[in-house]
Amino acid sequence: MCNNANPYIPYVATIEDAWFETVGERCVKTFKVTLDDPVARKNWRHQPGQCAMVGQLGVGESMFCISCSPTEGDFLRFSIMRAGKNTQALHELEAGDKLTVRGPYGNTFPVDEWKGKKILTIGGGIGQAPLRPIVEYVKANLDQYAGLTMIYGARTSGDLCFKDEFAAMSGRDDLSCHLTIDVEEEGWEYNVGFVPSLLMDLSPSPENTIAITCGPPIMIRFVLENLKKLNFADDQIYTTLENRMKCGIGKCGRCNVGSLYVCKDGPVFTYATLKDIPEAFA
Amino acid sequence: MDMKKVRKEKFADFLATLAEQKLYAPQKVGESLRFAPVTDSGKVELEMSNTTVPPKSVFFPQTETLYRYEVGNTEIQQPAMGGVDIVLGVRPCDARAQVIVDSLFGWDYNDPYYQERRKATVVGLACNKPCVNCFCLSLGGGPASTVGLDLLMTDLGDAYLLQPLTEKGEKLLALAGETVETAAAGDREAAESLHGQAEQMITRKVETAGVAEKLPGLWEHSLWQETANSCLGCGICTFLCPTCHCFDIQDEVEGLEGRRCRMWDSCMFKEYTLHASGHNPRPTRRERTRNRINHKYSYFVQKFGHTACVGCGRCINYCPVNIDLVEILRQVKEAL
Amino acid sequence: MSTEFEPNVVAFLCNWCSYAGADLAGTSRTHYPSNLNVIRVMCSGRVNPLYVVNALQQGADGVLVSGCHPGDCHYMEGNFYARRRFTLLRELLEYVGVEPGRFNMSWVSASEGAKWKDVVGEVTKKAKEAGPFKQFRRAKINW
Amino acid sequence: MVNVDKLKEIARETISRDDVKYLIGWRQGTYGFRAAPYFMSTPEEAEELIFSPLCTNNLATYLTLAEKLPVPRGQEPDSRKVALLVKGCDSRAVVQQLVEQGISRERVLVIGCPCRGVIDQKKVEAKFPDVREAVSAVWDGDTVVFNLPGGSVAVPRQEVLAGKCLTCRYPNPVIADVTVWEEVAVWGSDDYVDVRELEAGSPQQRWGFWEEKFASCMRCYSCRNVCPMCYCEDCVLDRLNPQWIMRSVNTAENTAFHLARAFHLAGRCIECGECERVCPVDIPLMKLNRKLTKEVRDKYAYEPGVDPEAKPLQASYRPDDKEDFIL
Amino acid sequence: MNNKPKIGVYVCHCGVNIARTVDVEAVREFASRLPNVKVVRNYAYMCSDPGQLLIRDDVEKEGLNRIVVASCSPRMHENTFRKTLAAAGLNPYYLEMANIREQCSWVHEDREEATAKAKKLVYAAVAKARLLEPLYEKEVEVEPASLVIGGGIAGIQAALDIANAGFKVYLVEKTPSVGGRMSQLDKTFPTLDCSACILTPKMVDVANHPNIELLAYSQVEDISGYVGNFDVKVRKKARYVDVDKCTGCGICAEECRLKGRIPSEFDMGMGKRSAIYLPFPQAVPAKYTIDPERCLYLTRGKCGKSPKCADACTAGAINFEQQDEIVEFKVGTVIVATGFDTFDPTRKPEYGYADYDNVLTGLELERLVSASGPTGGNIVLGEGENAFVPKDIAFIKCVGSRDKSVGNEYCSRVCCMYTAKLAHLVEEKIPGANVRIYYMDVRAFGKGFEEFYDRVRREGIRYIRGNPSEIFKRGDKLVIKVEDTLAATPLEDEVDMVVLAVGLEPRKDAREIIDILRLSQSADRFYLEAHPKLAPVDTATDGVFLAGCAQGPKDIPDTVAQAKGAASSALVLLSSGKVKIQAQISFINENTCRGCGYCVEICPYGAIELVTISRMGNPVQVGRVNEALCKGCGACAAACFSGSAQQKSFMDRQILPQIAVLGVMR
Ligand SMILES: Cc1cc2nc3c(=O)[nH]c(=O)nc-3n(C[C@H](O)[C@H](O)[C@H](O)COP(=O)(O)OP(=O)(O)OC[C@H]3O[C@@H](n4cnc5c(N)ncnc54)[C@H](O)[C@@H]3O)c2cc1C
Ligand SMILES: Cc1cc2nc3c(=O)[nH]c(=O)nc-3n(C[C@H](O)[C@H](O)[C@H](O)COP(=O)(O)OP(=O)(O)OC[C@H]3O[C@@H](n4cnc5c(N)ncnc54)[C@H](O)[C@@H]3O)c2cc1C
Ligand code: SF4
Ligand code: SF4
Ligand code: SF4
Ligand code: SF4
Ligand code: SF4
Ligand code: SF4
Repeated sequence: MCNNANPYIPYVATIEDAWFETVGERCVKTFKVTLDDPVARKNWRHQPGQCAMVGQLGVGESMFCISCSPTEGDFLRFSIMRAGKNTQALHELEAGDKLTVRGPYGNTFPVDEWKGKKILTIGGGIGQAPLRPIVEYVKANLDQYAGLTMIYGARTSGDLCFKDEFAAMSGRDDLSCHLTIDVEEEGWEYNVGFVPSLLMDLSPSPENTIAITCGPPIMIRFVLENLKKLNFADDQIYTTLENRMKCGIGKCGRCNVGSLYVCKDGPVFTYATLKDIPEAFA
Repeated sequence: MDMKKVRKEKFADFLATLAEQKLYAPQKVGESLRFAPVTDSGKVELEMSNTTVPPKSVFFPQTETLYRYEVGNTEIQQPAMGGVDIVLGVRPCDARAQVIVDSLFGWDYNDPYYQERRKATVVGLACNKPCVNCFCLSLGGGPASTVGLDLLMTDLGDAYLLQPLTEKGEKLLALAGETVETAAAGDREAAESLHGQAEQMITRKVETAGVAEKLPGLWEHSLWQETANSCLGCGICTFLCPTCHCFDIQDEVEGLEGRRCRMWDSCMFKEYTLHASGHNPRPTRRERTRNRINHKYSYFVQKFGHTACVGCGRCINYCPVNIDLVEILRQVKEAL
Repeated sequence: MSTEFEPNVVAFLCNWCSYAGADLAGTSRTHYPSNLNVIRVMCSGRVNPLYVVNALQQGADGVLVSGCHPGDCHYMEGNFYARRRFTLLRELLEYVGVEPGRFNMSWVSASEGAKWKDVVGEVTKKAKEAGPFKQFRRAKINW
Repeated sequence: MVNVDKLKEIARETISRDDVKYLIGWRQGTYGFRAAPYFMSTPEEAEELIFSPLCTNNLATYLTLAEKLPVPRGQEPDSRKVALLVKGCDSRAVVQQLVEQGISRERVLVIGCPCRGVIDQKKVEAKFPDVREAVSAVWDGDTVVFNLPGGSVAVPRQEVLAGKCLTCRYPNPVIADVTVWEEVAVWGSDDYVDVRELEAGSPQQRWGFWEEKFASCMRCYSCRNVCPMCYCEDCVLDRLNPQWIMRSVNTAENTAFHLARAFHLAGRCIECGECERVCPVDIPLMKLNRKLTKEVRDKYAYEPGVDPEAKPLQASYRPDDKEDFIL
Repeated sequence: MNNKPKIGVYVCHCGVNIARTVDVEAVREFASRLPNVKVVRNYAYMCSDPGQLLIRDDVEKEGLNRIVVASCSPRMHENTFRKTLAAAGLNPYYLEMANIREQCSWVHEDREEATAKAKKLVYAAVAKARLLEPLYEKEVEVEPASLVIGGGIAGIQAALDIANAGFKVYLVEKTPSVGGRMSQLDKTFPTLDCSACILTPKMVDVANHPNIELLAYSQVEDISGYVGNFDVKVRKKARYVDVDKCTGCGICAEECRLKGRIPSEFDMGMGKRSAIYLPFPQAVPAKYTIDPERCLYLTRGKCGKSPKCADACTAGAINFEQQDEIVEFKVGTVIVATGFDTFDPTRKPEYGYADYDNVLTGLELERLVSASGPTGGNIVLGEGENAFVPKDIAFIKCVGSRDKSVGNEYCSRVCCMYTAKLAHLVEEKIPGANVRIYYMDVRAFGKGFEEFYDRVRREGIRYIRGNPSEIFKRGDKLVIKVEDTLAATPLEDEVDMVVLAVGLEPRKDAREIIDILRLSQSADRFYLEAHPKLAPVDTATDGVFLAGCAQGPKDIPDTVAQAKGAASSALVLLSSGKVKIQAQISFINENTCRGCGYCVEICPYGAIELVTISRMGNPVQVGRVNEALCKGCGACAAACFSGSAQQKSFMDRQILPQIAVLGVMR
């Protein structure tokens, strides 16, 4: 919750570290930032799933999900794909540069409610950004969950974010990580094929499981179909929506799906909520 | 509360006393009527059916600075907020509309810019002659509705009857001092009769009950395509609507001085929902038209409990291609 | 320091004739007022008319577009198109109330260093006469 | 003489054709003196078709305004023709769209309606301020007859015609696959008196005229959207990168918006008057457009929208084009 | 991936050239505060080796990725510094220059003013530099073959030169034989050597050269592509004679029912030919052709009982079924050598060319004096009983040249000399002939020309200065009405024959090639060279060259010289095998293009075409730039309303910040 009396005024933050996750036209760069104001830093509370408006004075601001879990420390992480004016300008920033941040916004993944359950994340491309905090949160509190399975795919190995972290994850039995890319590549030792079909290959049981999916609209559509085939109940399935938004605080109007504002009532939704909103998967 | 009146010959003086504070009233700007700060009371125009641009432009200006900064620096300066004390000449429908918009700017996060301006005293002007497309009656309003007003004026011909409705309204009358006088015995009746006559004049009517419930079922109805066929996708119906409140936020830089500001946006523009990926959840005017009506008559109802339309008729009056909300509502009612 | 108004002129010069002409003026050490600043483009045909509107908006008091003489365009016809566009733009600007001296166009060849000096003088003089441009200067209106 | 029955007949035939997607015409509006654009795809719908002095809208804009949904893989895009009713002025828009390749000739079927002038709604409303119901109108000689609730009233054409019609030189369609009835005699001529009047003033006076007008613009983009020539996929007037014109609404940005819009239409505007008609705040856009049409005519003897084979004005030149102002 | 722009700004003193007037230290200090500027240095001579080294070092040590050099004009040193960047491992197009010498220190005196302006210019350069994008100069392979259009002496010479250098040449000639106008000439000025004697061997060489593919009686239909890679489509017109079988014996022509009935083009209509013909005896290839417009069988479907030619041909070469054939091939370069037409004197009716048989053109006289001509080289006018040998002969010069009234302001350059030549030949062939020449000027500018003119005058040929106003008939004689402007006396000169020294004009079918190759015309309507002085054989289209009279009137030596020039220009490309393509060219954003085609109309190089693409399944038309043809003028970018066409390094989004700086900064 933004503590400012004026919710439009952002905090100033400093980039501690920044690195490219992927390469190419729509590459992703991750920023690790800390708020400059120590009080604000202390008061900042966010939960997995929440977002923040990140921008630069003189350029503009855009909504991004906070791609780290509060368990990781006193900083924020954003993984930003180059898409247009703001993101292009953000990509030019490096450690030491300043940003503006306002947030955290939106609802959260109910990670506490999920305790005792198996967690299954299914991500594609930059869609792993909102899932990463869940992964990190669950990892940090692994004893309270019944396990973590992660499915993550991208077009090519170059389009996979957070590669180094996955390396660290393999070789543990309480959590499993399945990576896939669309087409065969030299030196690639994991799966090849689309995420929805990998899901079917793995056929996780819906029993005491929460499935969270995030990625390009077309992937989500098929993942949902397949989860239904695997008998997941509607309220066992979560996803996030990323409609265009400007204010982040339920005023500017554009992010609605039906009567819900993605910025306030979302971005986290259960399939049970979304399935009756015809616009949700438009 | 005591009713007063101001004679027309004293009206200019009345305005002048009010204008010592920041007073907004309908005036001609370019070729159209809208609310503007009063510098010359002679320019105030109350012989109108309604202003082209609703008074939302006072509470929620079309372009508004959120804050300023110097490029390369991180210091943020808030602009002075408020700057509006009295808004005079507001039609009852527009006043009701503002109350509707209040729920949006007040839910959860408070919008300080808006709220600061909303502190102004709102002086209404009852409609003696509603326009062709007024259908406020169908939405629970009326030519003399007092919702959202601090004071209601009624044009009695040679004078305006001033009916205070709130404390703010009373204060204003106190401020007006000598320029107003106590209303005569028959004035109230005269006004009420005018209000009644005005109500009679409103011929456009449509049953709005049940629309909210019915709309979700009409998601794929051909009516949206048929309506959208001729729609231009312009900003008229939304910019001029007193309840439409969508905005965009942009940074603007001049040399090293910059500001982040917001400006009206419209759900009828295709860029409005366009995603960075090129994907657009509302790709054509069909979806956008459907959203506009649904937003007003269904989503807003679900979220805030009332329709986001007051029947002012502006969207009908000004739509260049005769897309007629009343007609759409009628079709919704008739649809199977 | 004189308090006299010094206009700010933005000029778009084609690489082959006018820019070269201006270079020649330089090599010949001709002296002219310093109010005019040049943006180099390859051809006068590259100058988007909206640049002129934009320059006025952003604080120019005068704008000049200069290219090769008709028939001399390095790309054969660029200046012919430019001529049409700017003839119309100029009419339009004047019509909405921009003073006639604000927007200028010239043909300066690579050998016309002396002419370049005259053009700069002329354009600066005109902009000075017209005074600071205010009409639709972006200057933080309502900021 | 206008024979609407014949028009309906043609419309029914046209709509029935397999290669026609829909027919765009006019029908009586929902109130007052309005006509509304009308998309017909079944022959029965033709019953509501009208052609009368109310039919001000230029329907040619819908040829380029049509938004295309993504075509699902494996499906073919709809390649049927769009049939369209045009008045004289509207037909020029079609021609200019052909010149600029905004449409292809095979995809349109133009039904020409020789026109005797359409009304300016505001002029009529000023004459009959209290009329609330939908009123139809017909031409009769040199008058327009309004079928008001209290009986018909004939008004001389001069008093109610739209500005564009008073100077109209092309009342007969310049392009048509079918022409519905006989051509009408040309009545107008254009000396650009309105433009000359303004030209006569000093720069200060001219800016004085425009400043308030531009300042009052809300940037609703209706003028652009309605224009049959404005059909860029991504218009520079509201593009964000690069941003030519700030989104904030004020005199400077609005003026730049209007200059850019007018300039982009130089040599292309066919003077259908729609931009001015739709403007909710009554900015006299035609005074701006017509300045350029006048210059284009005087300087380059060019008239857009009359010859489908013509080269676009701004994409052509003559070595001996006038250049009196060039230093 | 876009990294943070880290700009190095280098302010050059240029000795004292800049430093005297501009406070370079102040500029340095100012620049160091600009956004994204990481390093700023002053140096005495940036272009010197140590200066350049400074940049290279900083790039390496400071990680600079954009360079602004504030020094002299980019026209002077842009290339120098581009190379410096390249040497430093940066893309050379990450360079922006601020011209603070020619545009500042040299033209302003006041130090304060000049310094202020220099700051502004540097700021604008920095504003643009941060938005620069890397560009790459592409190379394309050159197809090792050349197309020569036109088989006159120009085309022949160019073809031979290229072929001799070892490259394939396609020589396309419209008529059945190569040779062009020169083959019609008798002797050539000023040396009077026999035209056929010097031309014929070359024609034969062309036919026999292993590297030359001669496509006579053919026409270029279409050329697409760009320098190094032109795709050519040629129509080989049907000759109705199988060239492989035809031995050139000529029996068919002897037998043709129309023998001697058809005016011969070669003999300017004065001689007659058959419907099946060889244009002239030395024609190459020596193959017969049936004139499809005249042949009875081809026009009426019937020629007596059976076509006589076919009956006569023992080789069985006649084939009425033959069809036009399209040949397609690829070449790297094109030479246009399509020659000229002579001026049609009927456009000057006062000279009576249409009315009187004994008014001739120079070219007709060439045929008359030629031993292979219709009269066997005897100058005889009239036919049969009326035949006579003219005694009084007048030449009129400048017919259709230097004449505004017919739209030809130019001098045809050969008429003075060929008139002298023909006058001399007449004098030689008709002893005692009385020859005078009406002239305005005599231009004997070439090598040996003045000497030749002198010689002719000494032979008793009279030069009378005057411009005849009218020619009419009086009895058997032609009367020339003229004023002798030197003597200032009006004359009525009675003669037997008038020879009009008609000028040279662009070919009537010149548009064909213009349309195919998008050539331009100069004011005289001949094909326009890229530069009148420095690139006289080049055209605006890379890889396309001009030779001979197609570019403008000239005599044979000049034609041959130019042909050799064109051939060598073509060879430069062919032998290097590669061409570099401009980097600062335009491109079109296909997502926003509206397909209006303005850019297509405007591009002077025909570099843009409209293509149909699919926008989410819907076919839409958009412009597309052919990178090899674009020369980077940017005209398309200014014309494009939707801002879809943009020129690299000069994009709107790079120029607008420059404008902003120059405008806002005071
Ligand atoms: C809740 C939420 C979470 C998001 N999380 C992430 C994330 O973790 N990482 C990430 O890389 N991206 C994320 N996005 C998307 C991100 O906001 C957009 O990519 C970004 O705003 C593009 O801005 P731009 O200025 O670069 O593009 P612009 O130059 O403004 O525009 C480029 C295109 O992007 C569209 N666009 C502009 N603003 C938005 C917007 N807010 N949302 C969607 N499209 C827009 C425009 O219509 C235009 O077509 C998220 C979006 C939302 C709503
Ligand atoms: C009367 C007269 C006398 C002259 N006497 C002399 C003289 O004595 N000495 C001298 O130096 N010069 C003389 N000249 C000039 C000389 O004729 C020219 O310089 C020379 O012929 C130019 O050669 P060319 O190859 O450029 O053109 P041309 O000889 O015209 O050859 C062009 C060839 O191209 C062919 N062609 C044209 N278009 C096409 C096409 N589209 N496709 C394929 N093929 C095509 C033509 O059929 C022709 O064969 C004389 C000229 C004239 C008119
Ligand atoms: S005003 Fe009319 S045309 Fe414009 S967007 Fe609204 S409905 Fe469409
Ligand atoms: S929707 Fe239309 S009628 Fe309703 S309030 Fe808005 S403008 Fe008025
Ligand atoms: S229609 Fe009128 S208000 Fe709307 S953008 Fe155009 S000029 Fe401005
Ligand atoms: S600018 Fe206006 S008058 Fe001209 S074509 Fe467009 S809509 Fe019609
Ligand atoms: S001018 Fe622009 S919009 Fe038109 S075809 Fe060319 S690139 Fe496309
Ligand atoms: S930059 Fe010039 S040469 Fe290149 S495509 Fe554009 S107009 Fe043609």
